[in-house]
Amino acid sequence: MKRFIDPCCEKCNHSKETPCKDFVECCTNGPICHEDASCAAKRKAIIDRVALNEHFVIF
Amino acid sequence: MYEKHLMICGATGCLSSGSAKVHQALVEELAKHKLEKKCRLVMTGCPGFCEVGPIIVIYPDEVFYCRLKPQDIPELVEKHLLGGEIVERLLYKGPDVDAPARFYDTIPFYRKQKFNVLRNSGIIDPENIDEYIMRGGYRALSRALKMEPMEIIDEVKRSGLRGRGGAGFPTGLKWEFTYKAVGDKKYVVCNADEGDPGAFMDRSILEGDPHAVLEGMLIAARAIGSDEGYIYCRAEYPLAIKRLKTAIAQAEEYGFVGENILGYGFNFKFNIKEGAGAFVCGEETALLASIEGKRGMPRPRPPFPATSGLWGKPTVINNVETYANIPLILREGGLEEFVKIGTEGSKGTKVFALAGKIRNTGLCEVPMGITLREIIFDIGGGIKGGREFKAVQAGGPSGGCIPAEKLDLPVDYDSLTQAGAIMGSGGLVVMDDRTCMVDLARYFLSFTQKESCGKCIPCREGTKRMLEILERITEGLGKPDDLDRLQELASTIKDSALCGLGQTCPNPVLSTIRYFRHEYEEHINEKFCRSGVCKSLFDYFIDPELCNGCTRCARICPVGAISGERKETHVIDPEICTRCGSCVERCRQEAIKVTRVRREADVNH
Amino acid sequence: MSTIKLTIDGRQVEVEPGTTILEAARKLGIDIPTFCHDPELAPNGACRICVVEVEKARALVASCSAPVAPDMVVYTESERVVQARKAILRLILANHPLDCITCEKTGECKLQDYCYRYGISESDFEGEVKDLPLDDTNPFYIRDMNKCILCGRCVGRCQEINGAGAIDFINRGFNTVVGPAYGDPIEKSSCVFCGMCVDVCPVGALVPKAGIGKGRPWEVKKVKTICPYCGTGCSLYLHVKDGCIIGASPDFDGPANRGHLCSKGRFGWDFVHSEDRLTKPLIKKDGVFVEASWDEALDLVAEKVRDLIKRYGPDSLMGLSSAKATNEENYLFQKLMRSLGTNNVDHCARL
Amino acid sequence: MTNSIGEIADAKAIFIIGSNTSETHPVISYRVREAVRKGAVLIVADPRVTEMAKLADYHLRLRPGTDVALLNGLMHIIIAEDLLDVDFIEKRTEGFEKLKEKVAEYTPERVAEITGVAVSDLRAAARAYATAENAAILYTMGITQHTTGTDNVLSVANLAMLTGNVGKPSSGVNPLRGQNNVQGACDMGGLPNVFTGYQRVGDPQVQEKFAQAWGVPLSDKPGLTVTKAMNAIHEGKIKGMLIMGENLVLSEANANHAAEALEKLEFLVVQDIFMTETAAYADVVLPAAAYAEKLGTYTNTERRVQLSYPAVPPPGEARPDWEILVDLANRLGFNWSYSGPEAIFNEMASLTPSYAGMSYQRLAENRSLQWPCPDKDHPGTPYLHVGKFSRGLGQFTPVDYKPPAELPDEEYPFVLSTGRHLFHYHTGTMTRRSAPLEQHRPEELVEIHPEDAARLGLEEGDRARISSRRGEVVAKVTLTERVKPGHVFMTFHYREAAANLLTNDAFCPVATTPELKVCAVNVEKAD
Repeated sequence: MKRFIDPCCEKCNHSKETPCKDFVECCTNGPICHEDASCAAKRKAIIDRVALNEHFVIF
Repeated sequence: MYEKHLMICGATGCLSSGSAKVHQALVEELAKHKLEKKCRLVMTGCPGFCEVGPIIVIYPDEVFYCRLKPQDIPELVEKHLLGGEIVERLLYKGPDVDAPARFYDTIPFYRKQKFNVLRNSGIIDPENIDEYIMRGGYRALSRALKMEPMEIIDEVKRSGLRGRGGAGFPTGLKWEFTYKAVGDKKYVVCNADEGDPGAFMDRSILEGDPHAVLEGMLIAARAIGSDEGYIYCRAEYPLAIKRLKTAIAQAEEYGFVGENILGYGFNFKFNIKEGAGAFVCGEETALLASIEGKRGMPRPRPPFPATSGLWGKPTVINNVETYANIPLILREGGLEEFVKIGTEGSKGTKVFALAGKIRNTGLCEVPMGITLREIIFDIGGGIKGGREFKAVQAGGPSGGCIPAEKLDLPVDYDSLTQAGAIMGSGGLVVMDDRTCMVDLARYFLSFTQKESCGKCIPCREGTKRMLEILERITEGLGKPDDLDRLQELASTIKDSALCGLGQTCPNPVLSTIRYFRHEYEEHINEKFCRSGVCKSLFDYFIDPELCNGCTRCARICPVGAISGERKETHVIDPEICTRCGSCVERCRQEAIKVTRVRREADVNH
Repeated sequence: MSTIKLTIDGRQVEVEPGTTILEAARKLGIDIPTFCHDPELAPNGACRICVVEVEKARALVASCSAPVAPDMVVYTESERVVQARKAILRLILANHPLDCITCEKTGECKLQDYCYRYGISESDFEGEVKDLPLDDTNPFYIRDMNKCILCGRCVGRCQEINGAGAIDFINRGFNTVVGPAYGDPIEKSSCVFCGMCVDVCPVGALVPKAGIGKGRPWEVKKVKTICPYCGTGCSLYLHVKDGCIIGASPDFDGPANRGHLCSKGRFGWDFVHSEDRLTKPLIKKDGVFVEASWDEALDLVAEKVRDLIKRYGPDSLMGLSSAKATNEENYLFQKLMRSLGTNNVDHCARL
Repeated sequence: MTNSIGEIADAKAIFIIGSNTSETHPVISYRVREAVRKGAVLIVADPRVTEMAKLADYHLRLRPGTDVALLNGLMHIIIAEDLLDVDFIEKRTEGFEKLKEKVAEYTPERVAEITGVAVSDLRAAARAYATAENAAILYTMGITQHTTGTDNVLSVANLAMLTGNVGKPSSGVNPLRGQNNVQGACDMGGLPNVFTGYQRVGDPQVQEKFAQAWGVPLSDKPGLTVTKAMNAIHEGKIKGMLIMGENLVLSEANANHAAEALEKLEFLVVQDIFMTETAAYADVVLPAAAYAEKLGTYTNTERRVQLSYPAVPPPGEARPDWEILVDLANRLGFNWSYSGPEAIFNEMASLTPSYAGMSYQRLAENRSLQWPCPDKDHPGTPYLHVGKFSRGLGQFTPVDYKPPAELPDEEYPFVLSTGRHLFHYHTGTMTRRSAPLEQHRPEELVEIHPEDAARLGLEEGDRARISSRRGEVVAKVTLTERVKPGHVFMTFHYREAAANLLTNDAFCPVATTPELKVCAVNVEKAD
């Protein structure tokens, strides 16, 4: 299925076959498994875009 | 990126008031104006305010449009989406607001509510797991996966969470028993067999936020060491079942369900069992029997499911709302938040379904400890047609009615029980002065009698005899000792019936006798039903003082029992009148009153 | 595991963990009434007549299913208990035919016994009473569901012990009945007529056809016999009145069968009184049998046997012993053959 | 039975082979269900889909008469997968190596070929049986009524010993005996080669003991079995016959052959309660008392001796068989005097070690006793072979698969198996005179597969002519998938359609049990 949080880079290998313990955390505050400014930025961009107000999340 | 987000309620309530058509109209209208790219249309779960459905909330503006019809859509799109101005006439209006209200903070219905369990209903797309995650979903699970079973159970215990299905047994304790029970296999079962008439909180949660329930069950499974679960959902909830299936599929896709969940070596598998809608299957042992493919019949406890449940294995069984609370408690800092809400003995919130003679029918979630008055008058907007509040039936057929003088009763497990009702699954049926309490008791008893599994004698035979007595009373054939009979039977059933449903089914009778004894006595001794419900126990007559001879009543009367010239007082012939009550509804003067049946004796002298 | 001490009606008793209150009470010789309790089945808790009062318990407790707990204090005949039992009996009676005068069960009917014990002579509830058709379509027993109190023992025996699963509870509420699916007659169901349901029915709802009108329980002598059919060795009682067998019932302490039977043992005893029974010795004269005295017959046999031995030796004789006769008879038979000087003795062990 | 009926309920695995338990031993089938309810694995080997087969976890639907192959196959897998009880084999048995060699030839593939049972089922069943903590084998005539009957039984014993399932509760090798006192009749020496309690004819001490006790000289030459006797009559070696309550005309294989034999006899005496098909051939018929009319003991399939009391008096001049025998014996010049059954029992017990500790008083007090019960204080023996076998070490006996004596061909294309159904018993002398049973099942219903029926133009309830090389009968058919195509099943309850007119009297060389479970027949629509 289409997934909202796409792997930020090839370092991310979460899948149901190879699950990542931090997957949920990563969705909202990712990336967790590695330090990478651009990945973090990518994530932040999405979060900012979707978290519009406390009632509401946008996709 | 979208500019506007139209969240249209796609829950059963609004669908029945036509939200599907509205949705269709929107789709077409958006297409017409090439707005598909700009505006996102989502069918959400229930925002609760069914009374005024169909409902659309437009974000980010947070405007709440209600009572929509397809023909309103062009204007809505024209003005709001293109013109950027709010369509006043489609906003919420009512006696409880002076100006048209925009949203939660301004609509009284929402003001005193506290959204825990319904936090996502109407706000996210229940068929999109990402939206759940972005609202904090599955954080509790990934936290719980790092904890020891007993740590999880401890937090649930400390939260003070009690079962939302009826009896209010402490959930943490239940889990602990199951965790400590020995068994090569253990099950987690969700009771989604919502059977009380008028109750639909579980349906709304499943339709609006299915992942919350899944997450709750997963955490329970982790806590007790189970690898398989069943959701027993009544087949009458097709949408809920569809959304559950979607949710499970998506959760599997994300690795929240299945083998080696999130890499913690924890496996869990969901099964959905569709119930045939027998009321008794809401009783846990009957529900388990039904899952096992046997006839849904309760069995004696002990052994409790915690030690010997599904196929004799230790089993945790909670209802939908209970599980939906779990993620809130287990997420980071959730416990502290949770215990702030509610009373000493009843923590957290409770979802209620408002039904009956109340203005704002629908779903509301309130903090435990709030008074009935607040729920009925502030949230519920008081009684329809400004009539007089008489009583509220809490807890469905197992519950009891609570009269006006107890309106300031705080809503929590213990106070309700003391008042002769129960929290139950959260049905609140409000009654006004036109409700006959004897007839109400008769109604609930005919329900429990019909739905009795027929296994134990007190319930099968006892409710039948109670029902027969009540029927006699409402037909004017009551006898002086009937009340004692009813109370004796009731106490026998309470004391000796096999299952919880049986033991509680006399409650409606007992509570109505307790608070409205005079009405029973009036029925029995004076053969009079002042509420104008029991047809052979009253006459209608037209108050000359009030009648303005508008002839509306005469014209609506199906049997021509009403005579009278224009602008002159009208008269009802009780011999012809069938007490259908259509004239009462029709009369603008409220001139048509209920009176005692005039007997030969009265006529003679 | 250590034993559990509790108090029942003021008397101390010590029992194994997991014992039910009912069992503990019986250990003290206290008789708690039961309709649905069946030691062979999982507790069913349907009839509620066995409720007792347990200190600190909210409601009354069904003693047949409730396990004992340490220091439990139980009252089996407290006013509250008796009141509940009376109410339950009145409720049953309100929906049960009072034709005890002609009912086959009279005398061994638990409903009668308990109504007598608690002084319930009639029900004071008026209202609807079951009116269901009699099912007597099969040759073995009659089902009168108007008398059924839905204790469920028949259902348990049929499903759990026999496995035929011919009957279950159907419908709901007041209309609940026990029967085959779709309300078929039992003859059309998967019933194999083992009669175990009949043997545990506490009232007159299930009655064997054979004995109807033939005698009252107290007129009947029950004689223990061993079933004459297969090799299981089921112990069962034949019911005898005036030198005539009018019924059978299982021996619930039968070492081999624990009170279980099958259709043959339970219903197949009437051949004993068949008109075909041989009642006089018969000697074949020119191809036809003619009645003879025992002396004639046995002398003839003895003479023929001696003659054959004289002419052809003892091994010209063959003896067929019987897998139906008693040990004593089989012993004598081979003793006789061998005493005559031959080991030619056998029986149909291979068939 | 090596073990007791009650123990079956606690078995962890149960292997039923050649037993339609729920119809021929219903009460024992209740114990099987109880065990299954408690979680036991049930394996059923039967060509037909019996009720037990439906209940089974694994139904091994083998071709009739291929039991040895099946059992060898199971043992092959157990040895190959090292699931055997080495300790038991070393300490308690001998001849394992030979067995191992033999069963090595029976690879699952080959066995599947012979029996028609899928390899996967063979493996699953073997594992289930071998890995169970205690596993019981139940069998009846389904394996004994073959020309290879003894081989079948030996194989069953091999299987049990291989997995150490002997000499402990809820295990063992358990033949379910078919008649209420067939065990007793054997125990009492109603066999040509043994006295009571299986004391061998020809053993000097035994001969001496009985001669002494009975005060008569005794032959030390083993006698003839029924099956052999029938031939002996035809050969003119047997001239006279005494029959006590047996109906061999209907029960013997190839009944015509048996009937002719009786014709040939110079003198035939029959003691019975009815004028049976056999009694009709007699010169003298003596009216006997039925079970409900006499005092005595019966020994059931689990070696349990129980007292049975007289409920009603015998009709007319009918007398209990023991009285008749005593009377006859005295007329033959022996002076027997017994005060009653109890006196007879005491004499028997005094001569029979396995019954020595029993008396009417004890039987009444204990309700029953299971032999061996060697002395007055012995509680009886619920299960045998604890610690050692009667012969010392348990003997593994390798056996080879041999096909049945008569197989289907052009002329007789069907395999016929005979047996019982639930509502009648044996030759029906009793049950067919029981009103309810007869009313419920008044006639034979030959089981035939719908496909075969369709080919032959037979519909439910049609009358068919079943014929074999030995005879023919006409009976109604019932169309059912209980039997496989090519297989038909009949009971031998109905004299008007006597299955034994068809069956083959070829018999097992050792036990001389006739092959009632396999013979070739033809089926055609009648009239």
